[in-house]
Amino acid sequence: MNVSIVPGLRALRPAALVGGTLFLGLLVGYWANATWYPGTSPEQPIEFSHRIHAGENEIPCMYCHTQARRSISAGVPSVSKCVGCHKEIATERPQIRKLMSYWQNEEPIPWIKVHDLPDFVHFTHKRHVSAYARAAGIECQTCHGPVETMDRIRVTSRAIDGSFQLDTPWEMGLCLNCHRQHQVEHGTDCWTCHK
Amino acid sequence: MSNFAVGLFREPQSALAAAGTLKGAGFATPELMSPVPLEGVEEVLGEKKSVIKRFTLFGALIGGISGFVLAAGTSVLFVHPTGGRPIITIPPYLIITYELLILFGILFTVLGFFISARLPAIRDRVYVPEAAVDQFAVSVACDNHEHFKRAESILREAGAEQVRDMAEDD
Amino acid sequence: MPTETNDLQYADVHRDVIRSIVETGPQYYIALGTAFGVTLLCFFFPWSYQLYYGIGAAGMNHPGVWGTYLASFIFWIGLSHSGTLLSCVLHLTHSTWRKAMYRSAEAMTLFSLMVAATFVMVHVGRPWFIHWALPYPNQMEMWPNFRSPLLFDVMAIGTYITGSSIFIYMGSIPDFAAVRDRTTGWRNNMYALLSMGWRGTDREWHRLHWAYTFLAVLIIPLAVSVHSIVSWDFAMSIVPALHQTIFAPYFVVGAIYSGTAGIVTVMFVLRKYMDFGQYITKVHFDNLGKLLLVLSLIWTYINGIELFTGWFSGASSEHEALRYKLFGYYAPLYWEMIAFCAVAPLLCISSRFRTSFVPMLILSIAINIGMYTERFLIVGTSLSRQYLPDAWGVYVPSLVEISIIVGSLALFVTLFLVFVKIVPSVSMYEVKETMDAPKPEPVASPEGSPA
Amino acid sequence: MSLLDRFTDGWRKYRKPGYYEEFDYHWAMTIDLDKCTGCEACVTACQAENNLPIVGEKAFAEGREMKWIRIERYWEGEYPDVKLRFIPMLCQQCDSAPCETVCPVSATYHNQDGLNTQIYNRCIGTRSCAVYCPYEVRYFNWNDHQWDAPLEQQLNPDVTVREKGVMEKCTFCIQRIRQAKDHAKDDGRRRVRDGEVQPACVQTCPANALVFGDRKDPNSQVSRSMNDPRAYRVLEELNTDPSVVYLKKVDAKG
Amino acid sequence: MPNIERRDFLKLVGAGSVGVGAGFYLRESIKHPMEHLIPHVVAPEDFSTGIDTWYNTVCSMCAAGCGISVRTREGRVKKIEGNPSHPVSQGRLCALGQAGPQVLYNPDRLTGPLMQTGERGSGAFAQITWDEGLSKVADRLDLLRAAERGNRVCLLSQGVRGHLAQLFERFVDQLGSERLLHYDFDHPHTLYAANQRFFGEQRLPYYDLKNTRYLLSFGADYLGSWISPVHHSLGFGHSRQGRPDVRGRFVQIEPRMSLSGAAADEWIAARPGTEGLLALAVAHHILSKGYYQGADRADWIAVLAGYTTTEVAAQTGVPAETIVRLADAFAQTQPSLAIGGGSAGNHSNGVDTLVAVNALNYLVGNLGKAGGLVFNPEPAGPTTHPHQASYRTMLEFVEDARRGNIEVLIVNGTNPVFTLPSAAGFAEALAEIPLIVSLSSFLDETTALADVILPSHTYLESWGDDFPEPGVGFPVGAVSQPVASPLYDTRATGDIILGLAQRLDMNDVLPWSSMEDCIKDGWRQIHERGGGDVRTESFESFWRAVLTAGVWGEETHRESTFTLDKSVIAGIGVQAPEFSGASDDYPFILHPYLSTTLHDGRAANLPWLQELPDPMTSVVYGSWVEMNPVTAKGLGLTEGDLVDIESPHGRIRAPVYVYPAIMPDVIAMPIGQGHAEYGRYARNRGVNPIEILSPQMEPQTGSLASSATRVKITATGRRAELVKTGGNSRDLGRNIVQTTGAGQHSANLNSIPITVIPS
Repeated sequence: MNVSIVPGLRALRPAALVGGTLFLGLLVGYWANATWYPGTSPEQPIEFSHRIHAGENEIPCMYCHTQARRSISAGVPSVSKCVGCHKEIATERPQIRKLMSYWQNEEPIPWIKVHDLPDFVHFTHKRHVSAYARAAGIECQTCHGPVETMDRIRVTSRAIDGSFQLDTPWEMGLCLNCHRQHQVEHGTDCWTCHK
Repeated sequence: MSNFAVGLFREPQSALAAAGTLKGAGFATPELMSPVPLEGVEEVLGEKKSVIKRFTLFGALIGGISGFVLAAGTSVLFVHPTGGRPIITIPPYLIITYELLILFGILFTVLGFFISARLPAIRDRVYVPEAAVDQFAVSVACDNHEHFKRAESILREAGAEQVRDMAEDD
Repeated sequence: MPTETNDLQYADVHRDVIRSIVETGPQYYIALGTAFGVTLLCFFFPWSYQLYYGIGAAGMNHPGVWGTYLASFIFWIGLSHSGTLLSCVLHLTHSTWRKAMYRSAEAMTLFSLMVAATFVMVHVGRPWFIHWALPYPNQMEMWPNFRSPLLFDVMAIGTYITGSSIFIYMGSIPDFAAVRDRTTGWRNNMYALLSMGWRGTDREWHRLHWAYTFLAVLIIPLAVSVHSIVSWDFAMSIVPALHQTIFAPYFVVGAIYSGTAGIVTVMFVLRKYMDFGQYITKVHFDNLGKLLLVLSLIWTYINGIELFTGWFSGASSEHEALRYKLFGYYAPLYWEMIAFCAVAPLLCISSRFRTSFVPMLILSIAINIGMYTERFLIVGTSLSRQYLPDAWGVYVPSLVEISIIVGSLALFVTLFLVFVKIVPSVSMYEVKETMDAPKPEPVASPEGSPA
Repeated sequence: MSLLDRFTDGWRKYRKPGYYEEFDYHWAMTIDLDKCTGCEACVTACQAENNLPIVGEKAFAEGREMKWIRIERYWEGEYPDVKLRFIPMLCQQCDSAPCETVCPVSATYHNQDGLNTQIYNRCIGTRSCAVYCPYEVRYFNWNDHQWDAPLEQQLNPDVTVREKGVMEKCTFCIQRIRQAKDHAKDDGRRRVRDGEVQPACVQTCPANALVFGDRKDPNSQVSRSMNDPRAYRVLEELNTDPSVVYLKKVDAKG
Repeated sequence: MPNIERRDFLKLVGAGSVGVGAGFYLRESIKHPMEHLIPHVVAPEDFSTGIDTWYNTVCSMCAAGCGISVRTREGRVKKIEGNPSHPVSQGRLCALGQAGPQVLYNPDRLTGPLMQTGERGSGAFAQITWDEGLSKVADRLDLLRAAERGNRVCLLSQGVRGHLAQLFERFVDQLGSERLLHYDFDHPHTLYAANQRFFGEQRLPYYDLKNTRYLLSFGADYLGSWISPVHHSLGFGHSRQGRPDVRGRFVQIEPRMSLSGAAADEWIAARPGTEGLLALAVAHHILSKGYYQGADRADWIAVLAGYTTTEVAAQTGVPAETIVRLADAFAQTQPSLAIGGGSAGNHSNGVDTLVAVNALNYLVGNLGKAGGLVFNPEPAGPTTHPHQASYRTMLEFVEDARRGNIEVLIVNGTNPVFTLPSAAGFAEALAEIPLIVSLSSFLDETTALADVILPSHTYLESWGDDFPEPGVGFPVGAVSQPVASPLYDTRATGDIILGLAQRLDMNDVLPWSSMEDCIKDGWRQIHERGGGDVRTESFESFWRAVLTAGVWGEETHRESTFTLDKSVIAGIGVQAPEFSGASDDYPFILHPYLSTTLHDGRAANLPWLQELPDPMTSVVYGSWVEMNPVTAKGLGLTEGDLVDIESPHGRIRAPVYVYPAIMPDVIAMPIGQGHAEYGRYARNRGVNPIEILSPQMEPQTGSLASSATRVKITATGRRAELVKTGGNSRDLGRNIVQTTGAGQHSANLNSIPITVIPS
């Protein structure tokens, strides 16, 4: 009689196969969901295109998101702001008609939030779009990605090397990285962002 | 494929004696299989030296150093002052050092054991199940049938109850 | 050496031990089923509720933010101490009476450590983030705080669990091999893998001996450090009655003490229900009884020291903590502890007591109840009476906590019951070592035909 | 900077204590016990500012109240010669804080404002900091808290609502400190002016018993107040080096 | 895998699909939940997302009239702080005021007009529209007015000031009624009467605690609940440690230590109701030592002859030497100040007592000077003292109602069912009133008995104005503006009255379309009159400036020329207090006091305040009976023992709290709990001691002598653990609250100075 662990291993093979397939399936399922149903670019109530507004027409971001330079939140424009222009412009397009119907019913447009940070993160737009920040080369696109090329807004973050990563939400490491690079005062103090 | 002559003994002394005789007769160093560690093997088959202690020492060193580097290094990567103490505080880090020293010492000892005991056995090896119960086996490699006959006779003489001709795959 | 095993042969040991693994009666299944059921009902169910509701399901409050979970944690860690530690010490000192019992004692170590580790999960407020206490690279660039005594705990217990499971495994390899030869089917495969192809050659025995000895040498200081570190969780605070230098030896002694009592309990059960009467004998109980006596005396001494230093400090807070411990809300528990852990073990002076099985069992259980109380009191009384009298409070465990304590016991029993069916609970080869070598009379050849 | 550089640099810099000196601010508070009337306005102010939950009668009876600042009361003497002393107790923001060292995940540490932080989203709830704190000012979220609608509309958006299993404590209203620094930056100023930032309790104290400010600034009100001969710190013997300094009550009779 | 079998293949396929599904849902489950960004339709001008907006307005939680700044974010009230420019609060605020947001966002608010559909008190209400509600009331009022039975309408309000009070006056007057009653449990009738008698002043003077060096307080819990606690606290703090080398001394005389008693340097327990005697004994000593040398000295000596320190010592239980010491210190430390109120005024001799306290101020010359008692000038806006209803007035009202003389009762804010003793029979009298209308924002006990509920805005949603009473020595006015848009279908009280007025065609007298107009109109007059710190040409800019600042004030002080009439001196004298119930049957005197946290019960529906520990006992969420340790021991009671407290007029049950600082024959209970209605936080919690008070009155004012009830205590043998924070209330020599001697406080003490870390 001889002895070896090989027969024992061989006996394990069916179980390992099933387990392995299960695990592989798990990865595939996860990947499939992440790839095809990322949920990072929801369909908005009105098909507003940043590409047309910010890209082609070169409307500055803060024309609509007026709050950004003085408030913690950038804010979404009020319906009246949209109507201000679209009373005149492209009034016949179906999406604009949709807008006008909101306006006439005095209803707000239920935009779906795309860029979102957890509630325990206190990010202020004001600090990040101040003159000082702009001087350091921080644009809206730094965090929000190439918005001017997107028809529908998509979650975008950045890799450490600075390249855009589509459908990837922001993580703490990226904030930290930027704070370190720019040597932000107390930039790595937790209470700068969490309180 | 190599062949072995395996003799089974009731008494450890006989098995030891057989092994000694075999070795003296010019056979390759025989292997003893026993249900308990045998005393006196070394007198018969010569001193054994293992590398385990080196593994242990090496592991402990690695563990100790990496423990300290882990504790001290990570605390300067993201500085979190606590309790008015220095960021690199030696006394508490020595505890981490110590624990990792032990951990790595243990892990390397085990590694050393497996390597030096040639375990796990991936290849088929000659084995006598009785040797795990209450019999003592002496196995010796035999190049050919004559060799085997000689070994068998030596084993039988020493008091082997059975002598088996066994083979193991290479 | 064990006198009663003199008429036993190697093959008898082999037979008896393997029988304990492969022959499983309905009793066993009933016991296992009950233990597992109780675990589910009393441990996992209340814990799930607590995960859903929050730690508030337990009776903790301000200032009693630590409660029975932490007490249970220390208790189980303490219980773990005797197994591996004693085994190592006795191995190095070549005690032969160790050999019949060390396997199950080590198993006790391993499982009580596992239960203790579970209590860490039960204890923390957000166990789903417990991995943050481990050092691994992450995008947050956050590392654990290596200055924290709690992190010493994480490291020490991690090492200890690894070390003791390796130790028990290494010691079992020859026995796995022995079982492998006697089993078929999936068991055979399992033991083939577990034994890694062990054959019992002279080389293997030699290596095993050295590796095992090194492990023992490494594990002894580790075990001492583990409970010292657990004591530092308390002693490094500045809470009156916790901030004491005596705590490390106190905890270590207490741990070995409760662990030894635990071994007595386990030995009794093995002897009685696994038919190991021939292996676990009066000698063991006698020796363990002596050990218990010594430990109880040391323990009592340290307790006295603790009281003395508290009184001698002259600080109002220390005095109050002392007064509260002796005469306060939890005082009945304190005196119960003294009765069980300091007074009752004095019975071990009598050798007749030591060699009577049932009284020893009762004593061992009493000691462990007393030792649990000790752990509870360390947490309970000290936190109740801290520096600011206006912030004093009383902590009383809730039903969930009590249930989880009971459940943890059942969890331990479940793990142990599974263990005895997988690992030979008496080390065959070491028992054989203590016996005389086989005599030349011919015996019926063992089953299993030659290859 | 490479990893090795960071390490060697850190080794040189952080081998010794005392790096607190490099901090910009060192916020501190003085509490004049001679002025404190025990009215508990500070307690409510804190509750409103910091989203402290209403725990309910049952939880309160169990000893699970949430008050980042509380008034402790100590009676002295017997009737008729009896006195009641109040002392507001809040996180002392110790420079040598026992609570900080014990946190295994660095959820609490000393930040560059000289404050004892508590990062809720990092906390795993071992509660050891609460044990180590001799002032008993750390509070644990034993469960998730409810605000009966629409009471939740009052919640301060600048402060996280804590979830179950998380420790919390006084932050010296860090959100206000941050806001003040923000304003200082907007104005092109480097430093926050004395009195520009006040935690909610200090802001509301009707008797002006609480003073808050930067103790690095020797001219700040708080620095001057801390140098008052009546100044003392609670449990000084524990060497926790608190940033909250009490001014002794004047006992006119004795 | 070449030789895979069918079964194995199926297994693999199964495992794979389970894995894929599980992986898919794993990812799905950790996705961020969808949130919306809801923009405004039209961006509002006064606030921006993410930026705080602060509004200055007026606190209406108690009668002090503090100015407040309300922090709002995205249109929601976040926090209330004191308005730094308001002279009453000076940026500070008490716990009660801070709890304002919980009034606004209270989950138990009434959300729209209701009509009782079942029996009164059954709680069966149906929703109605404002039109229906207003019409129903207006129709009834119209009928009554037409039938010249306007006097059968009664408007019963909480104490309101400013133009709302004026509006009420005109409205009731137009109906042809004289029944405008302002009822508050805590209104200090006796104090007003005493000041009227002694100084001839309709208004309260300004008590300048800030600059005083010696304060003798007779029963006035000036830091807790008396008149203007925030302002007094400011003064207290300044007096104590605000001035170099001068530290004010505070002495409190009362049978049970109040918050002010704890803050005082000396707390002296005098038998309940004998505070006035003590004051006169002090006066006697001042005269006999010759500290007072005025022309009318002889008159004083004559009138005070019977109040020697030894005699009074026997009556009050305060040793004669203490009285002498107090008198010496009071006369010699200048400026000094004597104040009286609270329990001292709530006895059968209340007015006399407070007159005696005023006499002290007169005798040491504390009138009209800093650190003493300063007379307030005419307020800038309307006042309403004549309508303050005393207990006697309420009894008359009850009697009228019982006779069927009241046909419509409009209740605004006040809650007499709760704040009147059951002996008054108010709740029963309500049964005789055919129509009860409530304007309350909450379903309190009185509102629960109403037929029609027209819920008001809270003060944070409505327009109003206030002229603090007492003032701060100069005229102050403040406008209360809405800081949040109305949460529910409620209306401002003024708008409801105006709505009724419109339906009743009162446009000539009440010409305003809204309360905002009314206030603006009123303030136009203030603007036209000139003066004040805001001087602008146009009213609009004046109005804007006042709204921005939240306050308007005028730096004018009254000349202090005060001469005392001899007849007043002759009238000075304090009788022994009368208690209801025989001392044999009822051995204890019940000392009910306003809760520091819940006030008179109005704040019992605010969870913050329910959960705010009582400063003295740390008890929350309930009632308790305070008892001297000796008394408790004698009765065999410990903390938490439930006892029955029985007066000749009822019985309540509460747990004992052993209170070290209360006279042995006095038991004290906080007012505030014991609500039967008033929302989830207040309902069925504790007991209301007002309920068992005897209808004993102060004869001159007819106000309730609320501290003059005798009770007996019977143990029930049951226990109810008090919910409180405290562990041990003794510091066991741990030196937690450290003290230092008085004389040394500016000297170098034996303490290590804590210095700045060197930089």
